[in-house]
Amino acid sequence: MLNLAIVSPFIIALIVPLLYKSLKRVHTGWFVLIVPIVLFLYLVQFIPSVASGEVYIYEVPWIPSLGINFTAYLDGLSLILALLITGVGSLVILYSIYYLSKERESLGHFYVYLLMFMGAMLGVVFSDNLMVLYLFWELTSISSFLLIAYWYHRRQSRYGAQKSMLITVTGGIGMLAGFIMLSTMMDTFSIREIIANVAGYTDHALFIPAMLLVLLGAFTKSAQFPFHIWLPDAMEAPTPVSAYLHSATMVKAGIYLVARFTPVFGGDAVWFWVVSLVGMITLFWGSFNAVRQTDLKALLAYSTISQLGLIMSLLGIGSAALYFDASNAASAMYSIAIFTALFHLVNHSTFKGALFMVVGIVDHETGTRDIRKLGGLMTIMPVTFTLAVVGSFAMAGLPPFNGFLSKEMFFTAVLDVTQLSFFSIDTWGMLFPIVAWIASVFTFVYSMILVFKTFLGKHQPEKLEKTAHEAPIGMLISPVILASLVIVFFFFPNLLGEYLIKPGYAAVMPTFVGVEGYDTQFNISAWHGFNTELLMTLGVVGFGVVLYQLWPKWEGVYALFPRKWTLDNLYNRSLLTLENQSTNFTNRYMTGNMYHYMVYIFIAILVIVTGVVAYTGAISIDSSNDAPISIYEGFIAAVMAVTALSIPFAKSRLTAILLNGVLGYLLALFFVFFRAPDLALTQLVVETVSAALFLLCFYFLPEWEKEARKPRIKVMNAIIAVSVGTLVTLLALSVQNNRFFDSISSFYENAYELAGAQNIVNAILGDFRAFDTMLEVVVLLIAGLGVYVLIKLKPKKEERGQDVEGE
Amino acid sequence: MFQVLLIIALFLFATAIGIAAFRIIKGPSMPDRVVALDAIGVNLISVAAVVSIVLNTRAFLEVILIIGILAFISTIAFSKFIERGVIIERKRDR
Amino acid sequence: MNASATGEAIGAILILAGAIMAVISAVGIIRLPDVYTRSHAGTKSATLAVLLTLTGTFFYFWLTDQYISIRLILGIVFVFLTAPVAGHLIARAAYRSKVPLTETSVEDELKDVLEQEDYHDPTKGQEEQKEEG
Amino acid sequence: METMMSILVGILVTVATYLILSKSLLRVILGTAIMSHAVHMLILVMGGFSRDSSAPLLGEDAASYTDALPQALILTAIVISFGVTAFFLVLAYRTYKELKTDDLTKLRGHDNDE
Amino acid sequence: MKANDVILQTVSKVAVFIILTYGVHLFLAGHYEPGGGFVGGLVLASAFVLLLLSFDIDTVRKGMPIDFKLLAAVGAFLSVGTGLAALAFGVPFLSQTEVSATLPILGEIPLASVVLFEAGVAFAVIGTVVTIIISISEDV
Amino acid sequence: MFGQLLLNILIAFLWVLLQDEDTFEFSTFFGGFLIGLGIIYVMRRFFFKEFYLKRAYSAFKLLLIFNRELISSSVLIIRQILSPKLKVTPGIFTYETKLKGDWEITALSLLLMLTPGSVVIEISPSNNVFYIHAMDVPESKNAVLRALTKFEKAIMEVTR
Amino acid sequence: MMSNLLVIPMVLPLIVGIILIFLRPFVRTQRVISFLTMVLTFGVSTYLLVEVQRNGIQTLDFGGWDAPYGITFVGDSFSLLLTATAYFIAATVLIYVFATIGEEKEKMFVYPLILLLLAGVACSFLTGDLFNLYVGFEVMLLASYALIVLGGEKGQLRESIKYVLVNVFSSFVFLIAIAFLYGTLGTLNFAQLSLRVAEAGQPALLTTIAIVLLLVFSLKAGLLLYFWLPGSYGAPPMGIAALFGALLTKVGIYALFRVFTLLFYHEPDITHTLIGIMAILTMIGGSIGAIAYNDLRKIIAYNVVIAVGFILSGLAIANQAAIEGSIFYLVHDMIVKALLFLLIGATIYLSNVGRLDRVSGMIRNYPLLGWMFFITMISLAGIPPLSGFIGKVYVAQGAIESSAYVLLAFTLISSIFVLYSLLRIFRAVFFGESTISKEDMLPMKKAMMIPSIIFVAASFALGFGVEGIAGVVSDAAETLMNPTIYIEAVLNQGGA
Ligand code: NA
Ligand code: NA
Repeated sequence: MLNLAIVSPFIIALIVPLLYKSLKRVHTGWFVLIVPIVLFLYLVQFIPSVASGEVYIYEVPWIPSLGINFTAYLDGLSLILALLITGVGSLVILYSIYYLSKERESLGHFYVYLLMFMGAMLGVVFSDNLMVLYLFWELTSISSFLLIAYWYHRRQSRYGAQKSMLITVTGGIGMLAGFIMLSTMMDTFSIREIIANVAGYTDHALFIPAMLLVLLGAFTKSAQFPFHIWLPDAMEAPTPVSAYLHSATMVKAGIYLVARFTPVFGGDAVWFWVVSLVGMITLFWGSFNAVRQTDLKALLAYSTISQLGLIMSLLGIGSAALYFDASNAASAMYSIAIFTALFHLVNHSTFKGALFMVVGIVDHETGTRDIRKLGGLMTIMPVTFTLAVVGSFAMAGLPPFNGFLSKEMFFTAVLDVTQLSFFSIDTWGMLFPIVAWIASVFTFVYSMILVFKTFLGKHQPEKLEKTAHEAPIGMLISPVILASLVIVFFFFPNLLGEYLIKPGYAAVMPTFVGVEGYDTQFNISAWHGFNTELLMTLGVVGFGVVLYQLWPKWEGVYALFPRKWTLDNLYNRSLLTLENQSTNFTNRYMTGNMYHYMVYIFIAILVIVTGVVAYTGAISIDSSNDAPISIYEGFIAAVMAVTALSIPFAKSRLTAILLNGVLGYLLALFFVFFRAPDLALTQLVVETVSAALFLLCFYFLPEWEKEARKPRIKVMNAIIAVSVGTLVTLLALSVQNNRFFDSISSFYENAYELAGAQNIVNAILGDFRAFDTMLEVVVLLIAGLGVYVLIKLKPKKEERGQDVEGE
Repeated sequence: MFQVLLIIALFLFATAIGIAAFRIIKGPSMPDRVVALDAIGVNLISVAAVVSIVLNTRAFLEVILIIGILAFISTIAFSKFIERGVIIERKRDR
Repeated sequence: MNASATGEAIGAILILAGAIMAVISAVGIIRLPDVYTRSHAGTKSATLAVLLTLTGTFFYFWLTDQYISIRLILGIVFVFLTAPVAGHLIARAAYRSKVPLTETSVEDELKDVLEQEDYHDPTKGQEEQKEEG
Repeated sequence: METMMSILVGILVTVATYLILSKSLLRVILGTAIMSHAVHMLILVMGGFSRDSSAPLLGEDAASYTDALPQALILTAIVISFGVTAFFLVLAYRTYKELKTDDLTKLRGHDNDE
Repeated sequence: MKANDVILQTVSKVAVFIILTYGVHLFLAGHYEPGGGFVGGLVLASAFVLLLLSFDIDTVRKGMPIDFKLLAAVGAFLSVGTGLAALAFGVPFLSQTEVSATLPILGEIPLASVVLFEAGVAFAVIGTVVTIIISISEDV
Repeated sequence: MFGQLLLNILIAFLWVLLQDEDTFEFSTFFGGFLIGLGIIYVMRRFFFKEFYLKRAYSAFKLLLIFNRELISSSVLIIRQILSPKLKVTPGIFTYETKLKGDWEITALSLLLMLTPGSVVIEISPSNNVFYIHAMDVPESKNAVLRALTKFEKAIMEVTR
Repeated sequence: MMSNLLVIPMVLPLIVGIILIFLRPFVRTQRVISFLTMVLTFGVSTYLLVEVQRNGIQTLDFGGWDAPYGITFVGDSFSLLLTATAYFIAATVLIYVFATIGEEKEKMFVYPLILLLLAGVACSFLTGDLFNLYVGFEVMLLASYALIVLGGEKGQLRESIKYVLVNVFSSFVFLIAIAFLYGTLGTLNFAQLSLRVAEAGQPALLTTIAIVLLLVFSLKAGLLLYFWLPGSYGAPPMGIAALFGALLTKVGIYALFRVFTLLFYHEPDITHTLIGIMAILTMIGGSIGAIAYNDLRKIIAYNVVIAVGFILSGLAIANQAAIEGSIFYLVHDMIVKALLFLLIGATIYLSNVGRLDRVSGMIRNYPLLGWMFFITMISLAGIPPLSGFIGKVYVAQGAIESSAYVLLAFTLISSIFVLYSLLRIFRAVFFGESTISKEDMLPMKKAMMIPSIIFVAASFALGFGVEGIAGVVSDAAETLMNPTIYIEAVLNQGGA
């Protein structure tokens, strides 16, 4: 079952640490290797049936009530990627067994991450449910993070890991938003259902935002410009990881996503332009930058970026076909780009995988990947050299390697574009072949650099950390297999096309399946006669050779791009600026000064409440129904006001306490006027006890000083204070004018019948609302305990032994 | 008539309280203030008694003794505060 | 004249007398020259005032409501008992915190006794006290 | 009467607010104490005022009683304020003994150390 | 010269009696008149405060070896406990009973659970107030 | 121990009075007695001296003497406060008493202080010297001393 | 349904807390009893929660006095879910406290105080009475005051002052609002308040009072007015801080949800818009703060702030999906914030340094700690299958349904800041060259790790097992969205 296939790497991952610890003598990789091989073989058996148009769906309920289920969906598209994941996975693990020393490396971790990644990647390509897809999507980012940071003691590893994580997870979150928009629009999380229902929603306001957000996810994952900057830094990972994640599989997840969503969004101008343009820019920018790299892995990283751009642009171009009515057979020809994209996806995985392994071998055997130190390895490492030639030439698009085929088809696709006359393509369409051609020239150049600067020229053993020699045979098996495939696919492309690519295409362009003659053009052949494509290739080679030869002359071009303004620098500086500015900003208002905090709080209250009052007109005052004020009430009120107002001007702390006490006593008097004897009693006692507490504590506090503050601040405080007071008064007056309902309290006048008490207040406290009273007791208890603890428990250094155990 | 007399009495007490409050504000010494506070407390007792009659309730008679108790305690507290700073000693040294 | 009217009359007279006393003692608090003399007015004249008022109230409730309020009696006793102590403590506190006597004071027999001995220093207290006693 | 009381509450709140905005912890605590007076008074005022009602004691056979519920609420609030004030005071006292200042601007902590 | 507190101490002893009696009265009267557990408790506490003021902590402790923290806890326990007792009778939490039992000699006394509840309040108040005051005073 | 019993009964009576009941109920008294018992139990260690009540008559006489002094000195004080031109000559003088024991000393001080115009500021640690502040020394010192001796004698009649 | 059982989540810790005061010298007994109490209370709360699913809202009129005259406890899915979560957290955190707090503090009533704190929290969740809510708050706050200064260190005192002052002040404002509401509506019972607000049509004055309440609870919840929070949460011992981080602001959040779904839902253009604006500003402030410092305690404190903004976004949106999302996220955040505090506590304890620039490579010394932190980070960033995910999805969905795109953007961006802020810690503290040599390594106390393991398991369980609580959450949200359900349950019981 497919779901189990997805989960199995995770399960094995759980026991890997145990295997690693218990069987120290065997390289853990051997156990791990079983997983992808078994999975690969399991998947291979689906090829015939999928090729005949079958799809497989397995559903395991996860959160059925929310419509989130673990639904595995196998069709032509997912099968291509799944085979890559398990196939390349097997080869990479085999390679890693020789690459990573079991003595020096913590293989337990390594293989856990790798298996986690493998499972996650399978999850991505098999998931039908958007949320589950997202789950696995982020898991790939996380495992990638861990693998990049595998040598976490290196600064650069940590840097690269964080960068990739930040960028891909951010993109992922954007994608999630897009997914949720889709699901909200169509009320389903199932991709199949979305594809089935999308027709009615293309005009929905959320359609384009959802599309762009999904693309954000895809572009970040697939290292498309300008998000590509993480990929070169991801090269800090061990080379098997680079070969696997950062060229063959993970970065293809974005490609997969775009392909998967082509039936949803394809046919829209925005999709066409964004996908194809971003792809073209990436294609160019990657190839252009790859040329100047001196680190072999960095060169490969930029090359990967460039190739991913190529595939992306193909997907964009192909999507234009969906603009046409599906029954229009002629339109199918434009969809060749989709076919090409999938074809190149596979091809790229083979030759780039091989190249990474080659670079890994060079690194492993010489101790460096710096082109400037390398050279003349051809004779020392003949097998590796051969592999490098195969991979590079395929990458450069030369026969007899598979890269040639897909590159030719790419040229066809870009040339076809120019014939379209919608989406304003007629105006800008010429850009496609031009950019494609220029990028191909650079691709040719860096491919040559890779081979010739490393293996030809002068050997400089003194610059190498190790004495170079050919890699052990085990390490060569995987690249040899991949290189063989590079050649096999050139000679038998239709084997691949028929059984894998075409079913994949059918999954991406389901509406074209069955349209008459749609598949005749998918017959891949190396020779089409002297057509434009071939001429372009010849031009590429010619110009490429010239540029390669003249490299020192035009190297200066790169200096035209100031270092300060590179995207990398932008990333670094914005993070740094973000952190610094955050610190500055936060420090500026989070002063730790209570006064400031209180000012913020008061101002927030004033602004918000006054704002709402002004907006709603809540204040309405009418004092005509007031009870008249008797003389003594007025007198006491006046005394109270004067007392209160004189407190801030009090000259000593004792005076202030006394005045506060007077205030409390006068309040008790008001309680008397308001017929609240219980309150009056309580207030009196509490006021006195509080005053006693004030005295007890104040003795130790410093003498009450005149507030030494700038007059400006004093005035501001006064303004705030008066405003707050006024606000309270106005609201209180409004409330008195707007008593919407009578109080429930007449009920309590039956206190005697109900609770056997004559004192209503006491009945409320002791019975009707006894719960409040009970908690109030608890409050007191806690206050008492708190005070006790506060006083008795002191920081240790002072050694006040006797105080700790009080009574 | 009786009510009027009571109101006058209340007014007189209030005046006394007001005067004492003046002494609290003016000082000059701390004991002066305490003396005045004590006087206020004692006058409040009278007020409570008279208010009980005015409002025709016994409810506030409870207040009388309370004020007496509190006035006494607070005066002691203030005095000790002024005299020794400490109002409750851990152990009196004598 | 019925009991109620009598109660009102007695009550009114006593209460008014108390009120007047209260004002007089308040005046004393203002007029008298130093804290010691003020404490005479504050604590004792005021005490007298409150005793009058409470007694008046007591009689009022007794004669008009036939209600003998023990609280009032207790209150009277309590005030009687504690007011002088309060006066004593305030005066002592004033003296010990060195609030000066008014200039018109004629004699001060306490000054020397207190000044001889450093009563602020608790460590010295013990011995010196024994010498004195 | 209600208007006067509301204004009085406003005055108390004003003074309390002003004190709470002080530097000295002493003043701040005193501010909270005054604020509690204001709030309790406000609850009372919100319960309404009537000269004809008597205290909520059923023994007194009155025609109507004042609203007892706000009184009960205030009682609870008074007790709680008392507990809180006591704790706050002791906290201030301990703080002063430990840190030798009651100036809130000097009690900033290490917010600015980076 | 050491201050001689003989007057204060002697009068306080008498005053404390009055206050204590009055405090108990206030606490019990709450059902019918102003008063109740909180005020009663505070007044009782003020009696202890008066003792502390007039004498000193050690003397008072010797005279009354009560751990006031625990007294507060006892109070809280009583208050919550009376609430919980209702559970045993299957009535809602904090249901107060109003049985007034007629006992020999004592006559009719209110056995209302409210009394117990209020006693809890009072104890808690006494315990808390005195704990606070003693704690601070001891910390010199 | 007799004093404690007396006090207990006193509290019980106080209790009865506080209850405001129309008739004297023994149950109430008993309740008060129990409460008193509780209070006294709590307070038991504060009983340093015993308490006598048999000299009620002497006490009554003391009360009369006191009242007379109270009124006369009150008049004196009021006259002084209200006199348009304030002319006071206060001062502190000493008085050595023959009384002994806390209760006697306290009683004397209370009586003296209740009479306006005189305040006991200090009592010597040896419990025998009073430092008295008088409102108007030239005029009232003698009156105060006279009152003192009267009180002293009357107290001794009660206590000894 | 009337059941005394409903008071147990509040009264059991209360009475046990009181009893433990008497058991002061017996530290072990205190530990066992307090732990068992938490577990038992968790059990009861969970049982009640199940009961609500079966028989509808549970109510209990204290003293047998019908609402609105007495005080009523109302257990609906929302309140009981939070109660159960709170006790789950408390029980687990207690294990950490046992291991770390030290006997000196154990004898200083730390367990009674924690139990009383929980009682206050439970009371705040369960009460159906506005004034009682205030009282419940105070119980909780006083306990927190006592706990925050436990130990009396200089820094603690300094921060406590601020914490206490802000809370004292906000309690006053709360009382003012209660007074106004009582003055206008004459009642304190939530259900009746709701009826009366609806009947009056929530006129301008009531909306204004609602805003005052909004500010009160915002102060408690740390919504916009969070200035007090970062310092305070850095002050107490870590176990206590974990409880604070997990519980205290959540009570304010709960109150906001209750008040603005049950009472004041008639003028969302004013109230809920304001909540939305405040939520956004909170997320901004929190996000900026979280990456501004190298002090670990501060970083996690600002993370608390971010979560507050996030959860309140759901309330601002106020549709079924958003409220469900907020509830999911609330439960998640309570658990994982506690976890985060515990892990940081262990980190600080083991490294003896509280700053990320002074220690590195700890994952080599303490792999379990490091990986649990990693998982916590993932969980807080809302990455599936951990617990934060589903809440995020639902809030986002709610935002989309209500076209609240600004909120959508900020909620999602804030989770990137969460991730980054914690990633900084992970990168700097756990990765990197190991600064602690094997010899100098402090041994890891097992009991320190157990609670974290439990929380990590809970985060997984909550993530994988969403289905298990989905019904409860949707019922909770439904009750919040339909005030009549609540009102009926409170006022119409007993066949009236
Ligand atoms: Na109460
Ligand atoms: Na929190």
